[in-house]
Amino acid sequence: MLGTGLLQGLAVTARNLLGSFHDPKRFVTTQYPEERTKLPEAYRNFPFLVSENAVDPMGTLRCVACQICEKECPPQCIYIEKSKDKKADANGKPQLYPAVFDIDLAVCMSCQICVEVCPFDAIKMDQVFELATAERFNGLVLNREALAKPNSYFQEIHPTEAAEVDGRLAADRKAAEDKARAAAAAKAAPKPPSALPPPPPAA
Amino acid sequence: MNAGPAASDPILERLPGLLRDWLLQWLPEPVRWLANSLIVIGCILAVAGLLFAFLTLAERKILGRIQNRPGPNRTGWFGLLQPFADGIKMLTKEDIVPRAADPVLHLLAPVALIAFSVLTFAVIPYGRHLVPVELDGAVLYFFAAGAATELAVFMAGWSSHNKFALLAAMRALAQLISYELPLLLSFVPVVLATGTLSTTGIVAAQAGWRWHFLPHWLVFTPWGAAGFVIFMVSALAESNRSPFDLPEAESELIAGHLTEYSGFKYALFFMAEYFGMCALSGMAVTLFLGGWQAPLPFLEVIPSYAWFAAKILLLLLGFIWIRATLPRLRIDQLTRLAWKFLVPLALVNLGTTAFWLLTAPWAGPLQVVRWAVALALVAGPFLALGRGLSAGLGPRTYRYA
Amino acid sequence: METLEQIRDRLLARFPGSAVALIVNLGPAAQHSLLVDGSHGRAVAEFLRDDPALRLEFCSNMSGVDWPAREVVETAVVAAPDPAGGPPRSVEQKVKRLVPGYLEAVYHLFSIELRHGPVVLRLRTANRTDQVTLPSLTPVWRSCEFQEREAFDLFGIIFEGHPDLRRILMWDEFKDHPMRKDYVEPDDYEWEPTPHGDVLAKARKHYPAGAGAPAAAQGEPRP
Amino acid sequence: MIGPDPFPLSSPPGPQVRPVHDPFHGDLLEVSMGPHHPSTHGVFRMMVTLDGETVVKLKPVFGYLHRNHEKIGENTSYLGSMPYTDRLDYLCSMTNNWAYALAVEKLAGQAVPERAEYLRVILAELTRLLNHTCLAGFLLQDCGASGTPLMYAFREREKILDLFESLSGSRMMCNYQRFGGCRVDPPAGWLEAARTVAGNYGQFLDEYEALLTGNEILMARTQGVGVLPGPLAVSAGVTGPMLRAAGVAYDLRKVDGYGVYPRFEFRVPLGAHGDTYDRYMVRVLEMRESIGILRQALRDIPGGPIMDPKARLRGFRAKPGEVYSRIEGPKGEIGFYLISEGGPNPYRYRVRPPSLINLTILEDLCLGQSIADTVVILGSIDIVLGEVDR
Repeated sequence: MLGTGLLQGLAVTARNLLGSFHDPKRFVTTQYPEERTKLPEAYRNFPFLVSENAVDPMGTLRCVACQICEKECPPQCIYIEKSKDKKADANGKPQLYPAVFDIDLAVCMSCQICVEVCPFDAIKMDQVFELATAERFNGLVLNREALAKPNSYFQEIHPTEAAEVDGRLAADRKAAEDKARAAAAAKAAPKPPSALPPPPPAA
Repeated sequence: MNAGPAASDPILERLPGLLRDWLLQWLPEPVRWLANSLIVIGCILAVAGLLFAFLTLAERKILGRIQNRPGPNRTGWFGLLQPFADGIKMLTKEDIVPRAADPVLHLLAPVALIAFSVLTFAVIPYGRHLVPVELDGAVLYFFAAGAATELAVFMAGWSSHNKFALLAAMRALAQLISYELPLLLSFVPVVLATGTLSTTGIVAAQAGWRWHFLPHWLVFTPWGAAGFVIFMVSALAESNRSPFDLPEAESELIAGHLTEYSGFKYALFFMAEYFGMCALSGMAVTLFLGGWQAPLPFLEVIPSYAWFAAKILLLLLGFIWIRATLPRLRIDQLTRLAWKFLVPLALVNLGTTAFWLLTAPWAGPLQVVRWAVALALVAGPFLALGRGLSAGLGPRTYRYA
Repeated sequence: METLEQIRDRLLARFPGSAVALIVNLGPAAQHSLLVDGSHGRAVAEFLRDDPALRLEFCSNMSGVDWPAREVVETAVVAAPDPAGGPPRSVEQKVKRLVPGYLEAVYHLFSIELRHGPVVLRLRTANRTDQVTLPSLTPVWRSCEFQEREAFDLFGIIFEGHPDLRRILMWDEFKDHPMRKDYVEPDDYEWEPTPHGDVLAKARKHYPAGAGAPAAAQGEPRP
Repeated sequence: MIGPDPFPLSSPPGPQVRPVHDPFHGDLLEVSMGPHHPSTHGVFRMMVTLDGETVVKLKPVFGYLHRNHEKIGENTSYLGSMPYTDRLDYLCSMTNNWAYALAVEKLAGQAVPERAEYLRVILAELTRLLNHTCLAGFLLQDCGASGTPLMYAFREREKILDLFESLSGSRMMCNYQRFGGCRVDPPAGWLEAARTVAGNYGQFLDEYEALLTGNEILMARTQGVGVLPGPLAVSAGVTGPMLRAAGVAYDLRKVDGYGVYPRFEFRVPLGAHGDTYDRYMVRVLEMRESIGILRQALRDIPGGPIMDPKARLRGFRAKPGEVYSRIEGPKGEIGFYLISEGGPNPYRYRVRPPSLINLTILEDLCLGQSIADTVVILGSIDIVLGEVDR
């Protein structure tokens, strides 16, 4: 029992003891409620429904109640009831909307598969993690109103992802408008002789 | 009572004595002695209690800092109220006494443990004239009181009528007894050298400085250093501290002999452990580090009890530092270390001291020979026994496929 | 490593009485397997382990598989008599055949010494109800001890010769075998009503609407 | 009187087993360590029969965390099972994901782009660092060092978990691999951060070895304790660092050469005595090798897509057939045995759990050792109950 190994160990702990006073690398605790660590942008917790603007969240929900996420969700924590009537969505096409959209936060494991499989980018992952509530159902089963958050909030928490999604949606919208305008132009100009090729669609 | 402080001592040195005299002046002569004892007892309990409280906090803060975290800092400013919070928690916790337990013995065990460990504070010289009890056989009294704590540990194990507590109490007893021997053997050389068993005598023998900077503390002699190391290792084991904290941290089996204790009795056990640690550190300072002697002549201005406090806090810091670093020894390794390593070394140390004292009158160059032989007598058995103990253990080299 | 066919032929030569068949794996992974009859299971296993050319001394994985009885539609070529007395014409007919169910133990064997890949060994029980015993290969490869206990626990395959055959994951008083395809989960577990799905439907059975459904008080779980 | 033996011995009991009640030597003591025990790494229980201090019989009992992961796998789509694989060995979610993704890719014959292969190797080696650091911390915690090595280990682990969080969104439940590649491209600066973490991980290891490897008490507590002979390890299907500590050179990264591992040169450390100290040291040396692999992989990672364009996410159906694929996880060989009947759900979904199979020899290692050693031996086997119980 020659003790040299023990002394080496004591030297390491001594260095850490002294280091913790001046070397930030050796003093890693952040006092949580007062100081908060900066969450990385990709951080995900529970999903939320994206609405186009904050003014009328229920009116401009992107979700069209196609129930793909309900089927694909591994723990089956999403519950959707389609609406009977239809309303115009951002592209103006009449679409269904979810009359009821529940997510049971106690069952959801925030695996973001619903975000991956949603073809309409209607559901995205949130970054809120202080969700302690007293009741099991009123607090943890979030309904449509509690889930909906505006697109501006989405751009704030996931900037790069939001930019990419908005770019894609804008492109789709432009393509839809061009097609609609081309269809309208083609419908409006069938009378002139067909020899003349239809005028090119407006830029 | 001890001799009054000399008039020439600086004012701070005489302060405690003056305070006491001022307090006692109104009382008639026969009652004065009783009041004096009560004051001394009150001071000891107050200082020991506060030291225990802030020692637990210091332990958690230093342990935290070593582990790169702040330690308790939520209660009060920098966590200073934490010990009082723990105290209140311990007081308010329900005190469960198992039905099968022997109630009287169950209650008496922590009380006995506290009593014996506080007894040991009576003979430690805290300052130049601050010795609670001036005894000729002070060191003997100290270790006799210290050894009685083993009875209390077994009382705790036996009275809780729990098979595992009894088993763990016997293991704790084995550890305490097997480390009693090196503890006692390591202070015999000090008595040999100073020729007295009284603590004030030992501290007085360590006064003065050689060549104006090296104090006459016994730790600066080869046999003194070896004795000090053996004393500290045994003190670690006696107070169930880190590498030897087998009994109460017996996480492998059950929570040791403290299984059936809760609430304030459980806190008493920990208070007793910290008292034991402080008492043993105090005795180590007295025996080897020159008690309340100042390390350098011009530092005499700082009062003696401050020096004693500084040294004892340094040793307690060492206890905490070791607790933060070293893993635990198994029960058989622990007892083998005591019997096969510390006891033989302590016996050899006796021989070295005898050689050291006999060759004291050697002059000039012979002193170098004297030092060399003494060092050889200390290092030789250490290496031989050390190699024997750790036979087959050692760092290894690894091949790669 | 020699091909599976060569291994099969050597096995047949070595154990004349045994029935060793080659099961073709249709998937791209192409890990074909050897089906061995129960009675010769242990002898074949020891041979595979000790044969100097194979040295399969590492049984990496042992899995139980449940194959319930199922209907297989086969197109059988049947000679249909020609009504005009001509030569009989062969006509495909869809024949529904009921394949009897069985429990299967699949062993994936590797060789550490010779570094060669999985030899898949399959043992099948006679049926899924009473004859569900298979020879335990724990004496051959110690690694099958816990995995065979798991197959016994979750599938109900009884391995004779296993040193310590007890349930490993479920509690000892548990009756059924949960991994079987026809396992019906017990109804009595304290249900946690997610807002929808079969859990709720099952709960509806227990707590007819309005008759003191426990969760009905708070958030009304929708039908 | 202790009733009939509820736990018959699987292997012949140690030499000094004697009748339970012996007037001269006293009774055998039946102790149940767990499931709520400070040093059993989760809900794991050991029924230990003690003759005084030495262990005479030891029966592991588990199943407390059993949620029938394989039945869930058969009732969920291929993609739906991916987040559940994070919960298998919850310390190493990235390697679990990779093992499952590799199995499904072999089942369906799916190709994986270069960049995704490199990313997978980087994440697997980061997971190996993370897991071995945790093990060293837990092992020392079992030996009694009051939390200091564990805190240093967790301080380093946090750096790797931050990398995982900024990449996949969650620290431990990453759900990052898909069939045919990875889910999302590393954000800007992530590869740079990974290089710095891998770069100064070596200093942490030096400090850690200074604290522990030469420590005489640790050597006394672990050398010669729980010796696992090579042939028993092979026969008992022990894999991973435990097998290599017993001296058997079998590392799937070299043997199977899956992913792009053949492009990196690294060495496989081997133990000589097969005891607890060797298991600890082999893992520390493996961490140093992983740092080497990380440096090479982070240097040569190419650009390009991280997901094979033909890969299907939702209605993924594998052609009928079966596959058993395995990778070298930090705890050993983690394998997936999938049988597909062509449907959206696998017909049979079987996980080969290295922790469970490494536990087969727990009793052999602990017979004859003292009770304090069983805790250290269990610590060196490195089990995670999520994977043992599934």
